[in-house]
Amino acid sequence: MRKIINQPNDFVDEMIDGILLAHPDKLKTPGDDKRVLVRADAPTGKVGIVTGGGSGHLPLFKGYVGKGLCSGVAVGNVFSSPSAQQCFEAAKAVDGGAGVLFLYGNYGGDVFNFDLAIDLAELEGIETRTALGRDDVASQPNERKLDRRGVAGIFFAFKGAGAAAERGDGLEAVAAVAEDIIEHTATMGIGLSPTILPTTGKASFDLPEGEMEIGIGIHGETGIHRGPLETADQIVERLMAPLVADLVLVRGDRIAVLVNGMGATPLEELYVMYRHVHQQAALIGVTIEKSYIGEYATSLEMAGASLSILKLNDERLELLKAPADSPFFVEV
Amino acid sequence: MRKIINQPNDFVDEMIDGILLAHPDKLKTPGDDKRVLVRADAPTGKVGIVTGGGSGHLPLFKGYVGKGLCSGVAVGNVFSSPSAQQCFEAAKAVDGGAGVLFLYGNYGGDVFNFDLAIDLAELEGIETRTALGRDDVASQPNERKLDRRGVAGIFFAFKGAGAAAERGDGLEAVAAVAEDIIEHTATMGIGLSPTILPTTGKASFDLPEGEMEIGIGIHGETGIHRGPLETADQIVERLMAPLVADLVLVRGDRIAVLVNGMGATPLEELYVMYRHVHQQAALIGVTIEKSYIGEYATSLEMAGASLSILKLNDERLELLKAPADSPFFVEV
Amino acid sequence: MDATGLSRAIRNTMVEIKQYADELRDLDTALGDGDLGITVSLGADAIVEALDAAGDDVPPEETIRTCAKAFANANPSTMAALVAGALLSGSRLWATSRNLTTVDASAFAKAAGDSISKRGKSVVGDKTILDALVPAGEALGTSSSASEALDRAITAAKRAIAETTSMQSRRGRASWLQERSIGLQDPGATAFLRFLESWKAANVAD
Amino acid sequence: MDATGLSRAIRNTMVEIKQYADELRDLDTALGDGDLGITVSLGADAIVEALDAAGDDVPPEETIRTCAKAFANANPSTMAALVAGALLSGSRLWATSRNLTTVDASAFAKAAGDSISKRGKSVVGDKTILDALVPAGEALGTSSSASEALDRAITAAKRAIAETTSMQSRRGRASWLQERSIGLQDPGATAFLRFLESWKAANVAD
Ligand SMILES: Nc1ncnc2c1ncn2[C@@H]1O[C@H](COP(=O)(O)OP(=O)(O)O)[C@@H](O)[C@H]1O
Ligand SMILES: Nc1ncnc2c1ncn2[C@@H]1O[C@H](COP(=O)(O)OP(=O)(O)O)[C@@H](O)[C@H]1O
Ligand SMILES: [Mg+2]
Ligand SMILES: [Mg+2]
Ligand SMILES: [Mg+2]
Ligand SMILES: [Mg+2]
Repeated sequence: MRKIINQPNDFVDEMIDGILLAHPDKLKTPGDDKRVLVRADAPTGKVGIVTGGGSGHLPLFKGYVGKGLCSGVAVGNVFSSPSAQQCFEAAKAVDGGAGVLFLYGNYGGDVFNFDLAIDLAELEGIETRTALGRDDVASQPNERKLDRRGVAGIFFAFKGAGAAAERGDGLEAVAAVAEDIIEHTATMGIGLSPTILPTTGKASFDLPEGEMEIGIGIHGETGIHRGPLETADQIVERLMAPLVADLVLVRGDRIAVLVNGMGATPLEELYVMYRHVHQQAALIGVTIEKSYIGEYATSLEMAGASLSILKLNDERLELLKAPADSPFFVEV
Repeated sequence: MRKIINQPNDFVDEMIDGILLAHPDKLKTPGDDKRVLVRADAPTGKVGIVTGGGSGHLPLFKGYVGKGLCSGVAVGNVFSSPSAQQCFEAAKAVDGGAGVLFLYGNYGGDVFNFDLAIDLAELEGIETRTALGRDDVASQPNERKLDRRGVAGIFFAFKGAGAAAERGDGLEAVAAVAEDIIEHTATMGIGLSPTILPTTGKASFDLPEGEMEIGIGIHGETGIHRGPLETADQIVERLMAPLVADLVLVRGDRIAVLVNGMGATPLEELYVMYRHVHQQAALIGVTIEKSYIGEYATSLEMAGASLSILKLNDERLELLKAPADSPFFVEV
Repeated sequence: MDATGLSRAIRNTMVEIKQYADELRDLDTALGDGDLGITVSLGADAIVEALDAAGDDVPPEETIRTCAKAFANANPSTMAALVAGALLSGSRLWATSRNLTTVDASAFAKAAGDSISKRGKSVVGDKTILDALVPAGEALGTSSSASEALDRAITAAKRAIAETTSMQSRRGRASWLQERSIGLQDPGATAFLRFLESWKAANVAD
Repeated sequence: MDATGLSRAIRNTMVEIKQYADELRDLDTALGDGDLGITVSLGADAIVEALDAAGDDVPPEETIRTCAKAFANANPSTMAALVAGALLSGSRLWATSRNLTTVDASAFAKAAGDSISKRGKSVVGDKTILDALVPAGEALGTSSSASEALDRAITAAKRAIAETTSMQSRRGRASWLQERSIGLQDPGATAFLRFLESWKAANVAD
């Protein structure tokens, strides 16, 4: 394994130690369990947003805890769910009486554990709502869109719901914003090299040079099929067409775009991709009002990229433009 | 090559197209040559700072053009210098009469081309100064420190000199700030996998699993020697000791730290490293006043990391804390 | 089997099952995210530790609850959550039992399967652990000899895995592979088979 | 050699030298950053294009300046900058020449070497292009037969490269490898040797 780590089993805890040591002004751990992180100023009295999921996706999920974003996070092992207790503790620490939105990706382990956390929260009188990121169009056809998995596009929901909470919206309204954004977000990705779990040391798949995995998730899963590696422009077209179809984008529509690197793919390549996204959008008469290009949801050292599109209206755009400030993501 | 690109020869220009399309509010190209980029609001009337060098290092160099940072950049091919003409054009576009500081890394090709640009600038009556990043302690012993190459640590000089220019310092003063920061910056890095030039398609070195290159540059060069891959803690100690010695850090000193990823190394691993940097600093009684962890100067898809330390005094710390805003780096 | 025997048998089984961690990792790598080997080996360690701490002669219901909690938290994941829920459901049936028969075991499996089905919104045929658990649980009740019942359960689980491998996964991470899941063996169902086999190997004298 | 012959000979040489791009890339990968192959092949193309555009019967001084500019901008780099400066220095000596001898060539090489030495703050023995250029330039002046002079220059460059390979690089990117540079062949010096060899191969009839 070409990794800079100590004992594989200590990887997650040592990473969290590093985060807490580096950003004590922005993040804190409310109890004894370092796997629960919240904003340093929690609870703020506003609606809390708790996310969570497996490790190995930085800046997802921990990186989106901050002003104008989420309020807390429950941290699992690499690609594994946090426990129900951890999800609950995060909720408890951020709740200032206005209730808590659980906002995370649609994965069995996470869903089962967050659902248990809802029961625990109820016992303590904490009101909760849940919104599930489920933006990966490759994972299920449109008819089964509620079963899709959540990938990088959840970033838009963090930004929008975070902004709604920050401006003082109530729990119902914040949850509705998250749902609305999720409903209008679609993502698809390709992989050029696998991921290696630190604890197992095994590559998640073998991919010969000159091939790519199409329709990958963010856990080193293979895609829905494999094909020859194409040019950047061909890849962009391949990723963009299903998103345009799924969101039913038509001339005159406005969108936000996220070109996300999976970990090992250089930022340069993401900009080469963005260039063609822009060209293709112009071609179909769709305006990009906001773009994010970089690493937003990774799979450790996987090479590849995903493209997410959020269909905008005035409300969504306004929320997206709101300032945000976490140790991993700043928007002014 | 596991790369998302079109024609290798178009790689740099298409990346720049992407950057210009994504950030028209922040960056512009002042003339016909897209390889010259400047702040959208240039010239500002303040001292201009022009950087430049080869491509393949994002966010270095283009990413550090913005408020509180550099004013312009001349962009070379991957790992190759920009031309003298491009360096000159960047200077001309950002000069508002207060003069221009050329601030870039100490590489032959860059030095020769920027030096020619000085002659061209003189002809147009533009006053210039030059400061060279030369922070890599592995590249030359302390006695020959003026011959060291520049790597990630130049980020500190961008931040400090950029802040000085922003607050209205004169050319001499801005150059002095850059020199002072460079003088007190030291970096060392390790590589876990090579780089592949898009135009040649060849890996920059072969490294068997379980080994690492120690003392690497940022162009896929091998290090000064090769050894077995160590644990994160051992690596941190190996990188940190020469920096502490070179900067003569003693109990009570204050430092800023940059843990930089070379491209493919996950952010998680950089935080595992930072954790031990913090522990080691505490051990020798040195206080970390400011830390930066992430990708600041990369070598395309190379895996590995570098550690930079800037020895602080009040002035350097104040400048480092000043706000900065580029499409690739925001500090509030 | 009495209360002390149950706790011992589980611990023996947990030691045994860890040898399959790499196999489960590899199956889950192909069809999921590769963490099932970790879930099973960390979970097995956690159960052994928890039961060691609990001591002998603990009522079966409590033993099972201890297992559920340990397994749920060792490496939280789909399997951890589903199995923990299933164990809790089953444990209720044993609230008054001190001496367990194959009929008790079969009833436990039925309750466990219902729990997984409910929580996972899944049914037999979705190509999950249920496909092995349900027929094996039924087989358990077809003989009063513990060892014969176990053999029949193992046979049933094996057959189910062989049959479902050619099917498309309809639940969990594997379902996202869609047609590509066809031909790949379900890791969760395999984990359950390995559990039965480990029980047999570790508790041969029973 | 007259002005038109010079321009043609250079173009022929540039077509020829591109075959060494991979070798130069590999040497520069080991001792530097691997871009020398690109510098030489893009530079060679740029020179051919520029000289084609300039047409025949251009004074030697101007031909060389055209080469310098084309090579400097094709892929700016250390080699590009040093060679361009060297060409400009040498070209001055030819301001009045229309018919070039081996003595002119030797004087050109001397001026070129001085330029590189000055700009690169380097001397013979630093294990750079200078180590091949300086002795080869001297050898050029030892025969009035162009082909014999060229052969002697090639021999001198080869010997210098063989001798310096075992030395430590003291300038440029290679110097940062410190002891590790020992045993590796200098790419810039090799590029100069390949230039001489390409000249010979491409202009055999001269
Ligand atoms: N909804 C479900 N219902 C029943 N079993 C399921 C369901 N989803 C997944 N499984 C089982 O869980 C196994 C994978 O477990 P695990 O690796 O823990 O999942 P994950 O890594 O997705 O959290 C699958 O092989 C399958 O047998
Ligand atoms: N200071 C110097 N003086 C003379 N020659 C030099 C100097 N620095 C480098 N060289 C020559 O340049 C060659 C490398 O050229 P090039 O690949 O263009 O460099 P870079 O990639 O560092 O810009 C070296 O092999 C050496 O011969
Ligand atoms: Mg990366
Ligand atoms: Mg170079
Ligand atoms: Mg799994
Ligand atoms: Mg080179």
